[in-house]
Amino acid sequence: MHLDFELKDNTLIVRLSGDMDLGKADYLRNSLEAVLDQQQVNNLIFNLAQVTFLDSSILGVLLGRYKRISKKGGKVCIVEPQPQVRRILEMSGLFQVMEEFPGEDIALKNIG
Amino acid sequence: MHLDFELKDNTLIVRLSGDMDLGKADYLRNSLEAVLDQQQVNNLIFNLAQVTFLDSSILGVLLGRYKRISKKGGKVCIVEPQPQVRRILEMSGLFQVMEEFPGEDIALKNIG
Amino acid sequence: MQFINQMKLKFLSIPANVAFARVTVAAFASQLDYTLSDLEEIKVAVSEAVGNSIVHGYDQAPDYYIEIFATLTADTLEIRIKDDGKGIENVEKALQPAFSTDAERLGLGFVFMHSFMDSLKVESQPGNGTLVIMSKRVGASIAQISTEQ
Amino acid sequence: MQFINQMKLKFLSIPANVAFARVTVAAFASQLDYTLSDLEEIKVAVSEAVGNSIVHGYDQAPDYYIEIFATLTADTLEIRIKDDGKGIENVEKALQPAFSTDAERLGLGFVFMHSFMDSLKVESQPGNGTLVIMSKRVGASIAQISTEQ
Ligand SMILES: Nc1ncnc2c1ncn2[C@@H]1O[C@H](COP(=O)(O)OP(=O)(O)O)[C@@H](O)[C@H]1O
Ligand SMILES: Nc1ncnc2c1ncn2[C@@H]1O[C@H](COP(=O)(O)OP(=O)(O)O)[C@@H](O)[C@H]1O
Repeated sequence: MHLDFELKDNTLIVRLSGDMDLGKADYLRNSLEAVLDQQQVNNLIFNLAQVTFLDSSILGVLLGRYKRISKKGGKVCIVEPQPQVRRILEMSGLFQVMEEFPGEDIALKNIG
Repeated sequence: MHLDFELKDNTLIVRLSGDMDLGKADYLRNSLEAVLDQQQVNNLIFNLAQVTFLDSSILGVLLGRYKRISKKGGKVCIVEPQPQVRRILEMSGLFQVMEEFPGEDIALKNIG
Repeated sequence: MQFINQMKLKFLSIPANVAFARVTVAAFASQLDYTLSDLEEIKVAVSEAVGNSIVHGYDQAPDYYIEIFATLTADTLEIRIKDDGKGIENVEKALQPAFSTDAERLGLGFVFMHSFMDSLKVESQPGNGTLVIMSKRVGASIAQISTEQ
Repeated sequence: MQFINQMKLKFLSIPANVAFARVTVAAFASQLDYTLSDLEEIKVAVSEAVGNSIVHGYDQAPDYYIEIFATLTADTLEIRIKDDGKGIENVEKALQPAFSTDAERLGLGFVFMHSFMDSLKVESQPGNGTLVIMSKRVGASIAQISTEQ
């Protein structure tokens, strides 16, 4: 699995790719927790542009990180989900707590 | 399955596409036989550019048509197989009786 | 309705097989004229059911088996996903949106199965495993839900 | 060698399932680090074996079953493809290039299985079905062939 992290002004950008399901949930959760433990992260951006499939176990990982970040007043955003992934996010109600943006730059601007 | 036939100066161009295997062998054989029965066909060109997979049951169909065409002195050519398909054709020895060309035009010129 | 194809798949309860299971069922289903979007929906439903068997049924133990039976008729795919795991105490409750016995999870698995397939039926008893039966028609319509305990 | 994954697939002896079988085995195999070209080779081997079961084993009768057992170890895929069809009179002869009992066919099925996999073993007896056992290592080498009757 390809996971790409970038820290910009205390906002962590996480770029996911490929089919994301239970087989990758633990690895994703552990990687995210490790970064959040070690770095000063105020906000989170999940860039889903390269994600081709997403199931409810991954939604659980995203929401779990939302809880951690929002506790300290931070924001979590979603960037550019593909249509089939967007539908899953919509049905899950995740957009009620994570705003969606058409690009990382716009997300960064709105968070700042 | 998408099968495309074109008759040019008594040469039948057959354009195959997708995964070609036992599941399509009967349909391919019957379609070819029907055209050869109804039309005056001297030579045959198999354009394999769009073929992504090919197994020995399809090789059997190609060779069967070669036998019919060559009996009356005609030629059978192969056009633009993809690398993995080319390898199968090579291993089968089909190129010993069917010449390979990098395009339909060149094949037509060489047959004529 | 006469079936036109049938398959049975059995595999280990490891998370890597969630992807394997959904690709296999989608490859089987693609013998009917489903749209790509239909196939995506079937993939989500299979992933959720298989994921549940691994996470809930077998509590992530990797050495148990999950079975999938799939049948095609002229216009419908029926899928049965079966584990011999711990089973479900209260199926009706389990089917409710946002209900989960696991704090880390969202309780959306059955919601997705229900939304993306045309019918969903869950047969389960504590200690006796779980069987999820789902179907989807080509050119689908409104979902039906039923429970059995 | 300890296996890390295992699956069993059973399906009807209809030609459409040749594609289904090879896609399924390739999806399973892709859990190891095979190259795309390796996966293409596995697909050809599976197609040939399944095609043989349908054409020769069951003489194209569509209401019989073919089974595939696949096992992954850390670096090897083993596939067993089994039918309960008419079996092979002389396995050694059947394995020879260009040998076929069917005038319409080329006798290249076993040649491809042998060339594209690292090992090939055929167990068969007249009236008692056929079992083809093949394996392929990740980062493969020279093929081994053995027969048993
Ligand atoms: N195969 C299963 N075996 C045991 N329990 C299950 C199984 N599938 C579902 N359940 C139970 O049903 C509940 C709801 O399932 P679901 O809607 O998929 O949500 P989630 O998986 O997020 O908890 C689960 O929390 C679990 O208690
Ligand atoms: N599953 C099977 N059941 C019965 N006979 C088989 C089976 N597989 C192979 N054979 C026999 O072995 C021969 C050689 O097989 P193969 O090399 O695949 O060539 P082909 O399929 O083109 O005949 C076949 O012609 C057939 O007689």
